[in-house]
Amino acid sequence: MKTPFKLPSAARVRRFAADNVVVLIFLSVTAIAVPSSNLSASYIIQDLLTRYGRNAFLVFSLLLPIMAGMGINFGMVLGAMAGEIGLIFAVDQGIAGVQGLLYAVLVGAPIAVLLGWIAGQVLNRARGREMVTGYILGFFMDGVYQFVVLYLMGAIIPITSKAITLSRGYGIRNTLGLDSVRQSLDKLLKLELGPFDLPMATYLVIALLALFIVWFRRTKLGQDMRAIGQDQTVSHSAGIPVERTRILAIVISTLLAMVGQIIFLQNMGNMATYNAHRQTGFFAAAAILVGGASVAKATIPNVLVGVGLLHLMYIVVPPAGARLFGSAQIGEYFRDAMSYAVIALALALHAWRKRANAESARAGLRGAASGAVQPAKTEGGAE
Amino acid sequence: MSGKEVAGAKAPRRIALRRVVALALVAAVYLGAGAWALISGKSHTILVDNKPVGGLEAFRLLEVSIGRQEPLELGRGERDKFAVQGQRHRVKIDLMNGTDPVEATIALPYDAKMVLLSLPKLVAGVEPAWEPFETGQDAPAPVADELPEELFGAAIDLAPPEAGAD
Amino acid sequence: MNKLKTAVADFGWPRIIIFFFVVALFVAAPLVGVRVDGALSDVLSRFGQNGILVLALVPMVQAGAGLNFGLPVGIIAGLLGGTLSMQFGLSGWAGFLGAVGISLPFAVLFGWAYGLLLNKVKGEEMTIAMYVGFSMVTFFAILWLLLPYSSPNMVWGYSGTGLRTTITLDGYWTKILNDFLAIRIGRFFVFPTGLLAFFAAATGTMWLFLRSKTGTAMTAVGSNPDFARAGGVSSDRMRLVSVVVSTVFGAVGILVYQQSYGFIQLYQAPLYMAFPAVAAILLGGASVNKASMVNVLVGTFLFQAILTMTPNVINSVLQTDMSEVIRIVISNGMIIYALTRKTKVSK
Amino acid sequence: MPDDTPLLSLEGITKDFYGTTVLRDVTFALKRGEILGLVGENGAGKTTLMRILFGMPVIAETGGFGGTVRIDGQPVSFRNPFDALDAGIGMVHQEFSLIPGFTTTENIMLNREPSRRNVAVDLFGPRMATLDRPAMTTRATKAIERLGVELDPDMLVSEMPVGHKQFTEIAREIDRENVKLLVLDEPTAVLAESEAEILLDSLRRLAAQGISIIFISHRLHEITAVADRVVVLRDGQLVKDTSAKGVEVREIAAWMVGREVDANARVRSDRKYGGPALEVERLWVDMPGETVRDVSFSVREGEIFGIGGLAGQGKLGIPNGIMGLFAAGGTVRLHGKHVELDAPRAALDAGMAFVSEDRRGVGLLLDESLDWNIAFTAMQVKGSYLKRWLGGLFSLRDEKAMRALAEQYIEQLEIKCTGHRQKAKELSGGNQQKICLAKAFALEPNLLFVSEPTRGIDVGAKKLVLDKLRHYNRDEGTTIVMVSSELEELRAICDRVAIVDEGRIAGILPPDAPLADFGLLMAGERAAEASA
Repeated sequence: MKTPFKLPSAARVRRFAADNVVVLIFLSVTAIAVPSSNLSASYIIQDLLTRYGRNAFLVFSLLLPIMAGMGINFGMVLGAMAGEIGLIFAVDQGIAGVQGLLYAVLVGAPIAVLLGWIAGQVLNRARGREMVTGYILGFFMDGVYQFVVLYLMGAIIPITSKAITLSRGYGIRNTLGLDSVRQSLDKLLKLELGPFDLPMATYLVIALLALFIVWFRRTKLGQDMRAIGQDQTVSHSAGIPVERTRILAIVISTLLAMVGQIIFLQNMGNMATYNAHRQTGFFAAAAILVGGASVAKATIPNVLVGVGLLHLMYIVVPPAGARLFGSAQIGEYFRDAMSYAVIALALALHAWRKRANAESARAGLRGAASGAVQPAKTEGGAE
Repeated sequence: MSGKEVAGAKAPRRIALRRVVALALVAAVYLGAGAWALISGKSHTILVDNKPVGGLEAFRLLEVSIGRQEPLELGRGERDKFAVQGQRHRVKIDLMNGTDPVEATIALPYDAKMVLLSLPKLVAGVEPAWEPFETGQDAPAPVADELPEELFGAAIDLAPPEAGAD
Repeated sequence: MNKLKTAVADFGWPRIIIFFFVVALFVAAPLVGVRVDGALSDVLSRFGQNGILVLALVPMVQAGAGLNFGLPVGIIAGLLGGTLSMQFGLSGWAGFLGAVGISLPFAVLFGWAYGLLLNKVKGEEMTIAMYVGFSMVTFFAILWLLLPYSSPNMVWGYSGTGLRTTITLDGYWTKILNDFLAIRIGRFFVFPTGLLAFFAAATGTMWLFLRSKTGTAMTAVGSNPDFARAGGVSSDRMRLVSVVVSTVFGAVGILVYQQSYGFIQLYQAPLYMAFPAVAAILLGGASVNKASMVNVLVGTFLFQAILTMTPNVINSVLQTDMSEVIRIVISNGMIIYALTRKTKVSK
Repeated sequence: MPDDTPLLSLEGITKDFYGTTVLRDVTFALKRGEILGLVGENGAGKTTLMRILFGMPVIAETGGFGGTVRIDGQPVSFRNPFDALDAGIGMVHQEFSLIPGFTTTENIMLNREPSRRNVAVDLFGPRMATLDRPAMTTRATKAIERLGVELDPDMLVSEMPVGHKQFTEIAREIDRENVKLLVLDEPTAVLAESEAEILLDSLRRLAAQGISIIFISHRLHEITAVADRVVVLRDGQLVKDTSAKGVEVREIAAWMVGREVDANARVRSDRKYGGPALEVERLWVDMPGETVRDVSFSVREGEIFGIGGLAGQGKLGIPNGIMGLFAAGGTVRLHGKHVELDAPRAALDAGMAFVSEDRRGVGLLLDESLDWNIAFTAMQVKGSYLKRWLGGLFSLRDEKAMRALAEQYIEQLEIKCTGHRQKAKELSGGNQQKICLAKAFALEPNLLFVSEPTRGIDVGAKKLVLDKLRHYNRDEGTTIVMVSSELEELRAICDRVAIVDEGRIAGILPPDAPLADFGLLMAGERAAEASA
């Protein structure tokens, strides 16, 4: 794609800054916090490497719904829940290692497809406010999840292991130890590079996902999603099944979130049965927005940059807060506040920019333009 | 509409057949992977036991390993455990007395969570050398805070404090 | 018959089901040994306790700015008022009214800034409002630690700085409204006269405001912004006013809530406070762009009745505490229902 | 290939919407490679005819149509536009239906992308095929070449000049292998003259390749330049079907607007006007679909000034711009006083009122009661219908006064309703229009803009509304500027009629000027030619 308009360099810098203001704010905060945190470079890098493996997959699951014009899929927590149910079964059945993860994915997949389909249907009825609806849908399904896991499991859904069941005889305990699958993917192909441990198998899975996304964009379905993302009416009149395609985008996103949550939890090594998914959507959304994505456009580099930046901040801000204010708590509040504010800011900037663009697009129609209907360059172009 | 371009509409029956085959393949892979994960991922705990049993003497000192795991050293009357996945395992016992290590394969039933493997029996070739092991103890009772936190936290509940006293 | 059908469709099945659910709870209560009068007393005091927070949602809905998920912005202003009033050593009525008085300028200021932001982002207000609320709450969590509060009743005992997570209002203005002219009937039933009177006054104020010239213009903006514009009304200004009013009511609302609860809760506590309020007003029959005083009263009552009754009744029936699940499903289900309903913009 | 069967023939097409006949017995045929110029005023039935041809669902939903459509001699009935596309009929709309972030190629091939199958296709269906980008480019380039224009296949639509968008859209239609008939609805409306020329050339090329074309345009000189045959519709009937050879623009214009009876136009000798009430200079208005480019005129005190013209030419933009509802520029003076633009409140404060053409969108609060609708603007602008309390400290709606006002107008304008508490959305179109009038009258304006006052209302209400306007002008002396698509209506009550074309005033005529002159002005011919 080429840029037909050559902007003067000052304007270009300003435009770059305006497009990336979120990234720039985040960078500058982090840049201040890194030295004050007093953490060693190798500690930070190791922690970042681990967090990449843990989180990147989840963030990738946001790409397709953005492409399909549905904004940030806060409903991805539904996928996270499906992954957790898969893990509960893997632990209950005593399936360990990578096989345990595979088993969790296989169990989680049909659940994720079902939940994704439901979410897609709901979001299709809430056009124009998909994000807030997806968010509330996450809350709603949290209740359903709790009902299933806390009341049905062990009562109606057979659970064999007493170790994970509450003493009353049904319901899963608040904390689920994942010792049997703990970091089994990370350890599968561990590469020691100087002082750093690289979980190559996890990276490989993430790389495969990135390849999948690249490939997917080139498919007919991917093209249709891009089209719908830009103009639903035109796509519809061209015969693209709009609603179905939107549902598919959400189903795929939910599936990916399911796998992402399993990867996340195997790295953590234990699971807060009823809380693990509550912040998933928030972290993923913050990461992709910090990476410079908007609600309407997101790329693979956005994901990679965003995960790095967000987690860099999460690593360095609490110790920086402790050193500067004498309280690590302040740092923790600060990084949460930053992440919330970044989401609000990115959404607001996008809405604001959309309006500005719509106005500048009509600029040519304004003013008592003398002469023919269109600016002169039009005529040259057609010859 | 888009289907036509792809299928070329030349041989719809062959296409349909291909789809059926492909879907069957997916189903097979799904089930196969599930079965593989279930079987080969199933975890068992093998207690290796160096105690005298049924007239067989315990060994003074030995080194035992299962599969490719790090060997464990057991003195007389000692017991340790291996966590393994899958049902067939190669056990290698080095009696540390200059003789060649003893190797044997054991096959466990799928649903045996924990088995007690008697090493004297294994070396003596008594079949089966293992027996199921029941711990007898139940899961620890959950403490109060094992119930989930409330989603809206303080926001909703909170009956006026003294109302709860009624 | 047909009229009944459309009325039912207008009101929505979910609401009717929930309504009958509440009725069933009250009917079932005596059967399972729960005292109805005690329960009713609870419901009434929670009704007054939460009502103003629900009322705070009305102006923004009427002005077409959607459900105010950013209610925590107002709540923060209220918390500032409450804590400052305590810090100044005010107690009793002076303390409560002082808290209200101090919180108002903050509420106006915050609401104004928040409204300016919302005016820039027409269309996705609700998502943004939610995150503005979240970030406000967490930023203030930092300030609660850093601001130079010193009253020993409020700060952490061991360090002497930083506000506690929960501050008791005992000795300040605990239940000052609840107990004002409260009428006790029998052992279990208390009518919180002062609390309900205050709520009624707030509702009346809102009602009058909506009947003023500005309120009328605001309603028109929400009903049809183009009509309002053609009538010489600036929709941006009206939306701004609605956000400010909503924020002010949010600030007063949290103070009323706290005096009844007996504690000031800081830090993360206000994070999700908008959601039950939103669920309540929707339960009362409001939609994303239309809300009335009746919606507030009915909704708050029904919602609080569910919250009070389910733990007691359901626990007795099922021998297990499902109330948390029920309220998550009902409140969020109600919000989803409202968001996915074809907004009846008659055009 | 000598084939006498016409490609398309329409036989006795009749259509009515809820009892109003919009097409009556329309019959014509179109040969292969022929260009047919379809001409008619707004509401003449062009759009409905094309909807029938394309099997738009709205036709079936409103009771279908009478008559037969034949393609290649075979009767066809399309259930939806996709059937029509499959049968080889392409349509190029007035509004662009392009995806802005896609390239020329991607848009031309939209949803018809050539693709390569792969394993995923077998697993998850044809949409998993990958796009064959080189093939897409080749096919798009071929389609562009057939048009005989130069388009960059890799340029994004959002960065294209308007003309390129139009060509992209046409290229998309002719890319279909089986395309036989192309319908172009006002394709030149957004183009500069030089671009329009290129477009006409392209059409000739396509016709030479055997594609038949139905060309709809209000620019009559384009019709005479490119069409082989001209079909003129008026009031749902076919009034002329003739070879375009030797036909003059003036003739077509006369066919287009000519009515059998011409009784309505009246010459008024008893009219007295004061000085200039409204002076407009070099006004531009950015109203989507009704852009005003450069308009100057002046209205005299006590006059009824008409503004006419075809839809989309900008006549509606004039009142909307002056009243501040859309971004506008230029100079507007009311009684010599400058009126601020882009500020609805300033226009209202100056004493102007506006009855919008967008009754349901702008004119009414559909979900509110009639008294609200009528009193709202007066309340906001003049502070009437408010009751003051505590010495004016605050004021509340005076529901009693509002009710009295509503009841007064309900009676005066014969509004049929159950009472002042009824919701505006429950009224019929004619009664809604009366509410809008009442709202404007309640402001007691000294200048009233009325935009499309009779659109979509029944005959009885039409007459009442027009009479009320005339009486209001006569009794109150209020100057009225009336914008309407109905030429007859303008000629019936206005003192002067300006015709707007392409965002400019083409000319101002007395109401009793020959009809053909009005037609010529609408067709984009300059005033000089018209009055000749």
